[in-house]
Amino acid sequence: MKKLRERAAELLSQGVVSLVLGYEEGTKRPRPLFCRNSVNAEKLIFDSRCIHNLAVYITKKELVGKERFAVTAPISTLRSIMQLFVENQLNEEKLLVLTVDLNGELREFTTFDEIAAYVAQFELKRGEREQELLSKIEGMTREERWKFWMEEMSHCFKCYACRSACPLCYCSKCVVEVNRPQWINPWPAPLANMEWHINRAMHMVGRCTACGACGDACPIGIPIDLITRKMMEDMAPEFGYIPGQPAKQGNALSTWKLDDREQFIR
Amino acid sequence: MSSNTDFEPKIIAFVCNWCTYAGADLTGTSRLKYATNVKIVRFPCTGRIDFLLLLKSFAQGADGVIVSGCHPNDCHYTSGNFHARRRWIAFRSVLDLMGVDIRRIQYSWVSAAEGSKWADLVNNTVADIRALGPYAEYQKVADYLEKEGYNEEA
Amino acid sequence: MSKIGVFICHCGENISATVDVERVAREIGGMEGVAHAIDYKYMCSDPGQTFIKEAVKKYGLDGVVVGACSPRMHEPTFRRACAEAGLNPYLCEMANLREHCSWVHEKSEETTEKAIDLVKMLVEKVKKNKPLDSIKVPVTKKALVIGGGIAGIQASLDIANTGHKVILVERDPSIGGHMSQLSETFPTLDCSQCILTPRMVEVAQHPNIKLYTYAELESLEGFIGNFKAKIRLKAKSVNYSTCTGCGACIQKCPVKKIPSEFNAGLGTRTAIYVPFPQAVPNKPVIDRVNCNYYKRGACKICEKTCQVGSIEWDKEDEIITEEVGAVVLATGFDVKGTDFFPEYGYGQYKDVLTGLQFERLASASGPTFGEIRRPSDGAVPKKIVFIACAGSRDPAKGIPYCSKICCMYTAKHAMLYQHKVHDGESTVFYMDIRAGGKNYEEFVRRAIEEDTVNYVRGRVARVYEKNGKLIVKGVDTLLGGEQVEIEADMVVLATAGVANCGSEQLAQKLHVSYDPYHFFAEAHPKLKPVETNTAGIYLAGACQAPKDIPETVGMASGAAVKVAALFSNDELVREPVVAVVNRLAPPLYSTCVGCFMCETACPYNAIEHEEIKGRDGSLIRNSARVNQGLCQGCGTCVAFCRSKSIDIQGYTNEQVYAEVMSLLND
Amino acid sequence: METKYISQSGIEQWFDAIVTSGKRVFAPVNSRGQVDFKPVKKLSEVADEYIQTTQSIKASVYPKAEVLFSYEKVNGKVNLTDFDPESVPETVLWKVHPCDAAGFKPLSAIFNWDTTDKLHNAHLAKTSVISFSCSAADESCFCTSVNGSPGNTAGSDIQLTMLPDGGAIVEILSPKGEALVALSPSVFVADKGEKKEKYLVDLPVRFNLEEVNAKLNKAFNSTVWKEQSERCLGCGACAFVCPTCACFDIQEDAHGSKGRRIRCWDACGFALFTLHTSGHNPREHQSQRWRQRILHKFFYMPERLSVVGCTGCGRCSRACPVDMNILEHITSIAKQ
Repeated sequence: MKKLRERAAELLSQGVVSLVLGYEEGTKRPRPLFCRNSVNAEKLIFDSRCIHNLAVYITKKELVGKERFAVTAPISTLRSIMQLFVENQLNEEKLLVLTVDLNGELREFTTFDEIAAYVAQFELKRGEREQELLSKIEGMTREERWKFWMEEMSHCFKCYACRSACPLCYCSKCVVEVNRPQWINPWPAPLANMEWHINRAMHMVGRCTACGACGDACPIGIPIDLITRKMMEDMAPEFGYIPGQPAKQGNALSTWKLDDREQFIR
Repeated sequence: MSSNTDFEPKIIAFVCNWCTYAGADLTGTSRLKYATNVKIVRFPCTGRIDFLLLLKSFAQGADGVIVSGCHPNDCHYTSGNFHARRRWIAFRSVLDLMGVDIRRIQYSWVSAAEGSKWADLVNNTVADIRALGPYAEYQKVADYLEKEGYNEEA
Repeated sequence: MSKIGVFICHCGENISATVDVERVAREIGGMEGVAHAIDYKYMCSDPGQTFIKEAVKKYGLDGVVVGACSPRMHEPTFRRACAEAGLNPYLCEMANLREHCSWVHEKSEETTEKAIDLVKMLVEKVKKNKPLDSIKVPVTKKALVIGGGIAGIQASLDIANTGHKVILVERDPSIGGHMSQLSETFPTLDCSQCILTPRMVEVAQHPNIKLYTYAELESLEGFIGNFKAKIRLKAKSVNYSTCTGCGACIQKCPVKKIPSEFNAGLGTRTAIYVPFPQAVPNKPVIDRVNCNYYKRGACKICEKTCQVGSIEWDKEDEIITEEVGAVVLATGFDVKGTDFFPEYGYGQYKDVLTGLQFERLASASGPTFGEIRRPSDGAVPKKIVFIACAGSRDPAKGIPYCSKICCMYTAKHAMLYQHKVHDGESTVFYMDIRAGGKNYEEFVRRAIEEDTVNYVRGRVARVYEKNGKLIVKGVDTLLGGEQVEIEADMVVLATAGVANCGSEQLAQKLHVSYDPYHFFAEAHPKLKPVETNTAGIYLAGACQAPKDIPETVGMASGAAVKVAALFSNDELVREPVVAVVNRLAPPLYSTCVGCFMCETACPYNAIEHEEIKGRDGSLIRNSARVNQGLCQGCGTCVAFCRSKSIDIQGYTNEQVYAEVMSLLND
Repeated sequence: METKYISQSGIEQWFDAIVTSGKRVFAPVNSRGQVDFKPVKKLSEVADEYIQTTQSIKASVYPKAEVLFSYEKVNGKVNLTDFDPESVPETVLWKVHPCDAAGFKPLSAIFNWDTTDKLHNAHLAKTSVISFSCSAADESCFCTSVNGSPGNTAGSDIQLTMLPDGGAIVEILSPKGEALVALSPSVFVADKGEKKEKYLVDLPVRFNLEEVNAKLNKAFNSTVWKEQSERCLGCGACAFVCPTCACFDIQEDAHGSKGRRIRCWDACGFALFTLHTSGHNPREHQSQRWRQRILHKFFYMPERLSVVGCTGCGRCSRACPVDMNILEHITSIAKQ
């Protein structure tokens, strides 16, 4: 942590970067910090409580500006950064990625390949919460799943915190805001909410890196992150990718294999 | 669910122009008969078929959906059907996870030469959906602004 | 509010027999936005089209729906009629009331109601249609001909003679194809090579033809008028610009026992070889699979022999790119080998031959210099049996079709045998004799009557070897199924003509359709026999189905005319069914965020990157842009676009959404 | 205004009487790991240990989505079905916090500032509020800084202050409250003279509202908005849990020849909220949208509607995915 603060202060005072995106202590847990001068670098923290996915900010031009900037990134953020590279949203020359490895050493990355090599050491596993909820859902009949999700969806009030917190939801106009035609009813209602979340899951197929930011952001506690997470897990063997290891070539859904499964096609 | 003989399922078919639409044309030219329940919407390619259209179909009252295009390797646009197939794999998986009844979506490959396959596909799908009954579970929630029973004792 | 005109066709009684067309017109007439709705006996007739044109003017229609047959049939007709009346043709749509409704349902309330729904659907679509302008694309006036047999040769020469450039690609070291292997040709018995060789030379010398032998198509991208062909020039290991074709290397090559492809395996060739003496080009290639040097790293005798140092050991395959405007497929056919027939010895009897092998035996340039001799012992066969329909017309063998050429060449073979072996006795087993064609029937009669060929109608159940003889066991169905057994010296099977090897892969490379037997599919069995379903790609010869030389040549000329017609225009007018990425006013400029998922999805590489820049030149965003020349309008990108920034003209999100909703809203 | 005492069993009896009267009762229920208002039939369903419900009680008088009117075109004629105030059922809100009850005033002020809003007023007219004074608070609570208090009775028809014996001090504050008492009059006995204040949580005042108002008057072009809003993600969580946020959107749910017009929640934090058709957005950046949120609640509403648009419930701070703590931000503005 000390090294991180020193390095951030150094980067800022030497003008290497104009911004270090990091974490500071918040009301109950750490929160994002936009550190724009070396004095503020003292506030920086980096530990296991830092779970916000800061990659969500790095596609916002008005926040990160035109200069080079740094972002402190735990593994989940690194995965998102990789995917953003794949989707042509980042510029290697503008971005400096800082992380603290398992030995407490400060690591710096600038390219997709460097991040990929580092992230490859970490396997994406279900946490306790995910395991518990997913095995509950996996044990349900179809009708029970429908009831379960309809109950959850009936609580959704479409604040779109899930979308806002997701680093991969960077569209300047979201499909729910498209009104010619109005694909998804914009008002909060059980089915309209369901449609939104099915749509979100489809948009995330092959892209989601299971950072959990969407579920964490949901103010009313819908475990929406499980939808995209389960899809990621189920589609990985199907489409031949490693969960949490975005491959540089294309997106799982916009590519195909000759022998993709088709026994469901009559 | 028991099968209901009075129930006439509403089924929409999303088909590609080059294979299945032409195949259905051949069904006509061959004067093969099939059920009137299915109505065809023409797309240039299965690759064009947006998953949201399928979702909206159920919300608006469809009891079943047919999606059909060219056999693998036969796509007029070479790979539209391969992209579609991947999308269907993912879409089925999402729907199943959410508890949507994926038995109501019938995917198929029907070539321009398979006029009789199209007739069979329609008749079989109509029979299957008839056996499943109306998709009330989905349709009834379509108009709700609040969850059913939110205002009353469930 | 829209002003849509709806025109319901009776199609004689094809539609009106099961659909209450008056009711359809009446109910549709009451729809929101429908200004005019009528029904008429034949909408596609002149008076029918006039109704449309007049209504467009009278009611100021801004959309037309014709409820008639399949749009695949008459969409162009009605769009043209609208255009003539001053309405943008893309504001006209067709509801398929015939193929998708009246013909597939019985007369009933439901059938009429379905018809109403189908028309409604198109009315809702047309409300969202936008006027579109056709797209003009330039035409590259150069043709690619794939296959250098007689079909490819003829097509190349015909195109070249209209003044357009031709690239001719041949897989083998020489052009000539199967025709160069034939001895004499029916029904005139003129020597095949004598009539073919001049054409081969003409190809080689034609200023408009560029010939690539020992080459294969690697890939084809693009679309009619604008293809990009990648051609693999297989390493010949001989430098053709210096090689004089003296043939000394061939003389000295120590590897002499390779079965000759040209002689259908009956003769041998060397590892460095020219397939046949009249080959074009008449220069050798090294068969790397069999060459000692490539196999074992030592030999190089040919190099020592070569006076001009033309051997290139390290030459690698080269891939060149040619831009062409049209493609003619002339890849020909193949015949089944004797090994395909367990009942005829599985290819283990040396004296059971295919028809093609017999051609080589009968050919003056063949391994026996035209004498009919048994491959096993070199003896002249005194008794010979020809079996027609070996494989063909046999669903059990997976070849239910007639190979078309066998009846004629079998008659020719028997005739040639009788001419060469005067005391010989020939028998032909046949199912039917199909001798349709000018002078064909007469030719067969001559074989039977003048050359005393014994024709037996019946199938041969078995052929087996016994004491140096081939026992042929069959039946004579004309004699009431009487068993026939012949002790023959040689048996010739008229094996089925099949699609050339690799034709399926080639079809997939070219995106053309093919039939279950891997013959390429014509666009229409009657009216478009030389076109494929892919615009700009044409068919010539036996790659479409087995056919004889005159038919092949005719088809090749036909394909050439299609190409010439295409090349007679500088520009090609294309349907504007293409994808478009939205462009908006600042500050958004476009809702496309440049993730380029569409780029990976596009089968045509039609997605380009565009940097949207502000007035000061600073980059605002990277967005996708569609190259309208390359886009073929599949719409795969549209369904992938998360922000719905890309849409396809003619099948826009608004249009298809309106269609689907119309079917469900009561 | 009358003060009474009710015993623990009396509360149960009274609650049952309210349910039996046919009114629908909303009360905080603990489910899915969250406490939120839901229809209840038994007192035992009502949640006990919690500081604050995730969502405010706003939805009872301003539903997430509501049909303004519906229509159908038959034979060229349009049949219109307007919102019917009579369709709103009599509703009792049980165990509302004073900060929620206080939210009805700013909410109504917005819905009636130019024209009167039929829907909102119909809901309000049919709603009776039984609030419970607060004996606990957390670091997000600040009602005392915005003219409220843990025992504030504004907006309540009845307020209960729970006593250690399980009974409660009952303040009957309005005719609606009296009507509720009348459902089971016998359980209400004479006030025992307990001081209500003794049972309220002590919540110090964190900022001076006058001071904040004065600062905001000059703050439109301040850099504070950008500084504070950098981490804001632009979602609508704060607005949707807020008891006073009233922004809405009007949407058409049209299918063929019939349809309905729907009013649903919207939020000024959304980029789309002020986006013009032309593509121009007067509040293009999140900082501008954050400024709007604060100024609207703490400056525009006091100025134009004479009511503060914040009740200090702290829900927005708790709901925010990135800890946009309103108390912290307002305090820092006050100190500038």
